[in-house]
Amino acid sequence: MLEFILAKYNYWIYILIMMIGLYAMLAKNNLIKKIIGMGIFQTAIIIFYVSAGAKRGGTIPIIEHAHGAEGNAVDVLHYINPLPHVLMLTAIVVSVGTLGVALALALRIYGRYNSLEEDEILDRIDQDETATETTGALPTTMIQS
Amino acid sequence: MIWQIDLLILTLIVICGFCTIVVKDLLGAAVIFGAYSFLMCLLWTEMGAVDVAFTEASVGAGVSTVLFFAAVHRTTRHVKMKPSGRLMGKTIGLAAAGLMGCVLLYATTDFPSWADPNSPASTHVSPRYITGTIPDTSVPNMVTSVLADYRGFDTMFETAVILTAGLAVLIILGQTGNRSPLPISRLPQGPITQGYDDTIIRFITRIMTPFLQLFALYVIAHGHHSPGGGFQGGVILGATFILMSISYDLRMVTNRFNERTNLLLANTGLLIYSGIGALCLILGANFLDYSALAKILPGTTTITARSEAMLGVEIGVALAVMAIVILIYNNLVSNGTYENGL
Amino acid sequence: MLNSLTIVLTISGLFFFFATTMGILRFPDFYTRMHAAGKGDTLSSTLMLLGLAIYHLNHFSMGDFLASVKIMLILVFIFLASPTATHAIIDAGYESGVAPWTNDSSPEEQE
Amino acid sequence: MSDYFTWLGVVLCLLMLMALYRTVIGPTIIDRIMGANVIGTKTVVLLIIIGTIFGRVEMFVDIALAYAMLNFIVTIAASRYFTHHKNILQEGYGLRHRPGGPKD
Amino acid sequence: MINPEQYPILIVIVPFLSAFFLSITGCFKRSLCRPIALLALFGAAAAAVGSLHRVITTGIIHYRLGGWPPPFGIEYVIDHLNGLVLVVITLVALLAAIFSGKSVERELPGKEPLFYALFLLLVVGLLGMTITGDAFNLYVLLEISSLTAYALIAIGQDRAIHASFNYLIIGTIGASFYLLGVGHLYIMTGSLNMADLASILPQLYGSKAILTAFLLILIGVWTKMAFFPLHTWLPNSYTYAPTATSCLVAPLMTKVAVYIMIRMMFSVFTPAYVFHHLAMAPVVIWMAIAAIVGGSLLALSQRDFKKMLTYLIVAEVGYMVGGIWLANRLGITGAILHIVNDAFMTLCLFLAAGTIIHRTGGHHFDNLKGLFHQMPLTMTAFTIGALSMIGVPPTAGFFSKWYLILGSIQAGRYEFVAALLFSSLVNAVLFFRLLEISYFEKPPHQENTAHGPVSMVAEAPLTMLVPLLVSAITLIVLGIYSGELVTKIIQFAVPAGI
Amino acid sequence: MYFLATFLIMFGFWILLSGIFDFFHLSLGVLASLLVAGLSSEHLFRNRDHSTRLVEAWRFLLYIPWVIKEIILSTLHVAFLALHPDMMKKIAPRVVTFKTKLHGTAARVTLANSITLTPGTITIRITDDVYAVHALSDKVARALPGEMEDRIATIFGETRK
Amino acid sequence: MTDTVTSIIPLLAVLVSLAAVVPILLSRKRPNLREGWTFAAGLTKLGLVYAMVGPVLSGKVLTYRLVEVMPGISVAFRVDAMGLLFALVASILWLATTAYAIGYMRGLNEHSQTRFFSFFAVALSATIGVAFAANLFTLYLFYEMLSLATYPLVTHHQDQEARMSGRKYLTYILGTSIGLVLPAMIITYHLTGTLEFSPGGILAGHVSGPLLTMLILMFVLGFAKAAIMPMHGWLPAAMVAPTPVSALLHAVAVVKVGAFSIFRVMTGIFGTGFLLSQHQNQLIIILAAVTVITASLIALTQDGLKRRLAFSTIGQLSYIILGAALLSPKGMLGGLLHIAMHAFGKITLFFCAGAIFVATGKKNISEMAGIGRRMPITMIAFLIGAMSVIGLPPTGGFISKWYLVLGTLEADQPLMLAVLLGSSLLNAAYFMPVFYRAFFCPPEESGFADRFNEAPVWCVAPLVFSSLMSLGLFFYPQPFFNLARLAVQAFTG
Repeated sequence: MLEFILAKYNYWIYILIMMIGLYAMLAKNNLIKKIIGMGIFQTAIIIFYVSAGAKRGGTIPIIEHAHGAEGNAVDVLHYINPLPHVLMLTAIVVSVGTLGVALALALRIYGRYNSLEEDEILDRIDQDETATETTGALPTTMIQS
Repeated sequence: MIWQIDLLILTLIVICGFCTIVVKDLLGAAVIFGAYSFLMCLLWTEMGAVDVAFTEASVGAGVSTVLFFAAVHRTTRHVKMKPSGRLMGKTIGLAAAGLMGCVLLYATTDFPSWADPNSPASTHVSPRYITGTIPDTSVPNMVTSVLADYRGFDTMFETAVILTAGLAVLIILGQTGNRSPLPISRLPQGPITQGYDDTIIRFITRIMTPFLQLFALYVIAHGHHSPGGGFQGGVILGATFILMSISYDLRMVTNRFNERTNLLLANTGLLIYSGIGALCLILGANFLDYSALAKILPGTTTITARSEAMLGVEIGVALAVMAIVILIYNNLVSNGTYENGL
Repeated sequence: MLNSLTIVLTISGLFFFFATTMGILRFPDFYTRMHAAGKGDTLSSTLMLLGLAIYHLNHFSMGDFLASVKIMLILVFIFLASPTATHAIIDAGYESGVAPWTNDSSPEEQE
Repeated sequence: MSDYFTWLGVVLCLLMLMALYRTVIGPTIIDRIMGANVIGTKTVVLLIIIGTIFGRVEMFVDIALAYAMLNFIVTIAASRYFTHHKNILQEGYGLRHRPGGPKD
Repeated sequence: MINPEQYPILIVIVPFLSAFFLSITGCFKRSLCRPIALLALFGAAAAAVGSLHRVITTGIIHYRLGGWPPPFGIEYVIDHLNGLVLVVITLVALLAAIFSGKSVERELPGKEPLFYALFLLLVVGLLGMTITGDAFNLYVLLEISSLTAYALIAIGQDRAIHASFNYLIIGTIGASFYLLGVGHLYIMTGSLNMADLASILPQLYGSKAILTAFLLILIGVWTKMAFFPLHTWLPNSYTYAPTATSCLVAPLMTKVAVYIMIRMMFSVFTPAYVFHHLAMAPVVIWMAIAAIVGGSLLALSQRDFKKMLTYLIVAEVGYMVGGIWLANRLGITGAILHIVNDAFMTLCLFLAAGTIIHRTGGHHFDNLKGLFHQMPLTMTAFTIGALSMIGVPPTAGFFSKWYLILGSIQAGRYEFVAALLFSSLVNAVLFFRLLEISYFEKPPHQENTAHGPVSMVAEAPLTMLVPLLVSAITLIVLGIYSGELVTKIIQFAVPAGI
Repeated sequence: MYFLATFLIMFGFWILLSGIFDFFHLSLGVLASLLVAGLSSEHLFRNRDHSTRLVEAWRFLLYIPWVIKEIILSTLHVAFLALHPDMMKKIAPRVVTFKTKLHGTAARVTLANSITLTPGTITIRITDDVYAVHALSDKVARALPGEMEDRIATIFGETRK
Repeated sequence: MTDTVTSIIPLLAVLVSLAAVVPILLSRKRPNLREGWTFAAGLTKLGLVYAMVGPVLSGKVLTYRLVEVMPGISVAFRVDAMGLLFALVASILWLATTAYAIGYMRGLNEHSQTRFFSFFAVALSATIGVAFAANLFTLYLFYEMLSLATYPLVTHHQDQEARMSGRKYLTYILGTSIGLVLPAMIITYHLTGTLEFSPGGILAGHVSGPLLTMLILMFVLGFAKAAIMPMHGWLPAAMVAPTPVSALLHAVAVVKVGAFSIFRVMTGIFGTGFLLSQHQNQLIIILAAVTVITASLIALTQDGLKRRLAFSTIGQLSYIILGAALLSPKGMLGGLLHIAMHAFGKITLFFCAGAIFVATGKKNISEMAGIGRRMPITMIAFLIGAMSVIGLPPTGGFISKWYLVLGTLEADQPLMLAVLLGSSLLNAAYFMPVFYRAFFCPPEESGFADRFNEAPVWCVAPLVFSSLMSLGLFFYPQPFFNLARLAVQAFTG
């Protein structure tokens, strides 16, 4: 039983976290909450990858100076699979990049609509649009003079 | 692979994640999210992914959280209690999350068990990296060698992602209509004017900063031998400047790193990276095939040339990442005006 | 010998961690909780890190020695950072205008 | 000895769980920041412990150091928020639905 | 100095390096940015054409990055399919870049260096996604192109920021699904190289994890290509984006996503798995029908021509997805041909829309009034684009539709034929409504002078007009030479055994 | 001068951190130290009379054991309170303010952090020379600033004139 | 077998009017030069087409393959007798129409004349393209091109009415071509792998039963330009166009293209033998017959002269279809000849209607009392045209109708004979009131008929020319007759 739990526990948890993140991204009304959900969603994937790379009895993927340096054969079983780590470094960096852009967008949205709540923002957008429609004014900013 | 700790931390993470979503205060959510990321970092270390942990600690936990604070600082902490008309969204969210959960759960039945040394992931491609890192590149940290050499091309674009994010933030938050010869020179001049002066924090920061910076440089330089490297070092370096700007004033940093300097540094960083790659091209090898650099680097073999080129690459990465981290922070915290910060 | 020293140090560190955590949970407002958090954490991490640093001196080698030294560096850092952070947090609370809990008034009204 | 460290780590994790209570429940944002800070301190120690269990502690101290530093930065940043936004505790969750509201 | 062996990398590296160089130059002299961008794109286009030529003459090109052999390092593979797509991307980007000069000046003053840097990075992302032979590398480039697209869209007008935010959220979900799918592949096989994966996967066809991986990748890519129920982010993003952005993004993003789907289905999971092992083709085709019908109907309900075009993109995506899932040679040929055609069609229409917006200042139907008299060349190009969209020979759109219908008849999917014809008819209604307005209605922008009413709207500047006309002519040329295209290139791109 | 001092300190720190003593890494260390010295030397030392710097450092080292002792005591005290079942009765938190005699920033910060670390007191803020301190109980509140201030004054050569 | 000769002349014949668009556009500021270009193009085209008559009559087939757009499908031209017949009619009448258009447009001082002439030229190119198409794809290509090129002509006035009519026009034409012809074409390609017209048809042996019926219906109804009921609605609506356009639309280019296309498909795709063996022609015959009768009956009720002519056209077109559907040599011969004969007759009628409008501004028959005295030349030409359309000697219309009648007998369709004869009576019935009013009714306005007031000479000359042609073809039908006979020979082997 314990063995079964151990074998899959990481995967179950990553699914759980991912569900939390996905739910937040789709269902939350607040933009920052969505962004946080996005962060959670992405970390879930990282858990998945890193779990996939784990190796029982392996040590961290840095060759110990004791062997290897002198050209001895390196025991594959002794080291954890480094590839998922590399991939996840990329994923983390990507996620922080996305985060920065998302926050910048949230700031601009707040600056424009003075709210971070999706429903309020949509209301205001509707107001803006009906305002321009009723006055019948075309956006004149770009008309060549 | 310390399964006891693994189970506990994962549980903690789930609690944290759940609460982040539930908490009705954005600053609080950001704080919990910070704790969440710190726990993540712990999880990675526990699974032996030290480089990931390092990156998570610096990028995920450190910088992201600060960026959240900056954003909340510039917007509001308030979360509406009962938003209207979200039933649809909630249903979709629940349905999508539930469906995805089921599908993923279904997939797990076929997975090799956790940490199985005989899983395909551990036996197919990765052994080459483990056994090859020393003979191929003479770099003991195989994460670094995979990152900067075997899959160096990924990393180049990864750095480009960061730069892209920086440019994106700049173009999104930057003020339009500025007709000066630079998109940049909107740095407010004059003395530091921020009101509140916290002696303790300022003093401690002042003392610490040089050491932290040196530490960051150490991390960059020792990426071959221990966890760390360009990304982590770059972020920490950037974080020291963020620390300065938090404890003093935004201008403390912008005087040193104005937008233009940042852009120049970031782009130079990437040019270093891709330039090294292109140099290989010019020397007749494939792009990023560092072994070609042995021709021009004195005292190197094709193998050590790889190692040294990797260092060069890491420096480029660090430069770019540092500059962009500062850039993003500065823009977020001042809403693109550079007037005052957190 | 060194191992038992390690165990003593770490166990006592753990005790203080426990006490700290209890303090955090039990004290009435964040000013008082901060006392627990700020001091307890400093000391307990000091003890534990010290214990771990000592453990690494077991089989003395240059690398392990340097590792121990670096652990001590963390300690130094914590000594500098922890009170500062504590101060920062409590200052933030003070700044946001929350009055400290006192024995004189009824605890329900305060936070 | 490795087992000992493992259990040490487990106990630390449990203590973190308790600290997490503060972080999650609040009630004020300051409590959360404090809770996060406490978790951070424990994590530094835990990192070193994990390093010890792996037997490669020299690889972990750098992370721990970086971690401590970033934890510091995060805490400072969080608390600096209040130098700009005074008296906004009402916005927070914990105090919102309390009938009387806090006294200034 | 550089031998043809190195063309594959040049396609990506030239714009990549130029982006940074441009960004640095932009700090000192802003006016240099555009020439650099144009030069870079031209270089990339030349390299892409060179590569395609090499593929046609000597066969598939493999390029090892860093000199590492494939499953260990990253590999670039150019075959007939992506060689073609690369050429399309570079050419479209070049035209869009030439076009964008004036509108960037007007709409984004002071941000030119950033704009062009991001523009180039977006193109790099798209090119990289197309050219790479590594599943994870694709993810990174996907993110580059997405991030740049978010930014470039966000700087538009009105609700652009909000649209971009939505795009970001949904786009991130899509990309993450893709990444997760790749993760499932990785955990089951241990490899990331597409060719390597394809060689390992046959032993794992029965695996649930592989099925999940396929579904995840498919959903991820569908999100990116705005396949019908997942399209919600697209219309607003593309409508309110700045002209220069939408001219680049609208023709390329969805098409590259379709390409990725093809690549994943054929080069990683193999047709045998996708079509014979899974019985999901009917479902997908029905979804494609929903996309076509839904997109067309939603387009019909718009009063804003740019938004209308964006809904048409949704419908067109349905064409391509459906065509591929017809699982026969003709259908796939049609889908691939449609990638090329649709890229230029959309380019032509968006360039025309951009020109109109540039001159009249808006994208409501009312802005079109009387334009046939004021901007005859623009409207001619627009008409050609519209005809292509409707599927009138000899414009390009007819031919891909031809193959698609032929393919669906062969597959016995008459419902798909009906959807295609329905969409053509709706397109006809849509575009003739526009043309009618621009032909019949009196222009609103008139000023009465001594010499009678004088229109304020004139034909677009040359830098806008030339790319527009080139794209329109390309549509006809593509149509006429579609036979050549199919026999020389596309028929080799369809996997053998279909 | 400051530059050189910073450089030397930094290089020492590098050696502690690095643990690899081949020529390549040492030269990297030199470069890094130079860089940091260039970037931040003005942070580490700031316009103060530096003649007594070494002496101060030495006296500061001597001060540390005393502080640690205080910390242990204080932590025990807090732990006792935290675990005491009737804790609420035992504590009497309050904010006290006092004026310090110290002038230098370093001295003031040292005092503040020492206060924070020691029994039942946390420095809330320093405004000019007024310390606001939160104390857990009357006892510790009355003890302020007390012995500590004197000791710190000694360290930084600010003995009462 | 016939010799196949590769020749670029067909391509040139198609392109010449298309190429003329450029100089027309360039010389938009100088009307005389512009019209000069149009004439030059028209003459060149006629010359090119005429140059092919000789070789074709001698049994050659000229082909030109422009480009292969899809495997097995190319844009290709193939000049056989049937195509040449149509092309000859079209290019002769283009010249006439151009001349007429100059008079008409200038007479009414119309706007956007450059656009008018440009699209006119494009439409002619498309018509010739259809005539020379070597395969169904090329035919479709030019068919669509014609649809689009005539849209600006139909909606030339750019007012609300034009807009509605334009909409109707496109809905019918594009809707059917995309919705019916395109799938039918693709199904054909799917079944046979080719779209080349071949004398014996290509579908034989590939299809039967309901699918065949469906295909036939798709093609016949899909070529809505032939205006078989119920696809006729666009034609009366399109009457809002300026009269030269109506003339071109209703006599030559558009409607004939429809009928021609159906003819082509019946012979070149299905094959006469195959259709006969499958007994599938009855359906078309019935459709055509119903259209003939119904359209004539509706024409009786119309007051607008052009609308009456439009319904007349609908009926007459179905003669052609009927001829084709009879599948008997004489019937087909009659059908083909009717393409030419009706063209000359009907264009005369439209020219007259236009001339009346230019001269008097009247559009309705009820207003035309006494006009015969005011515009005798026009009205006499009208009489000749009407006779040709009714099928009375000594006009060309008689010949084609005669062969149609023979065809019904040959095909053993006595009912159709009745239809033809009945329809001729109806034709007479709706044309006669016009003369009666023109010549025998007193004018409503005093002094209306006193002046001799013909339309400008540019208007009158073409109508005189075309009416004379109608007459002349009765006496000298050889060029068309030979071509038609040759074509029928090709179909029937």
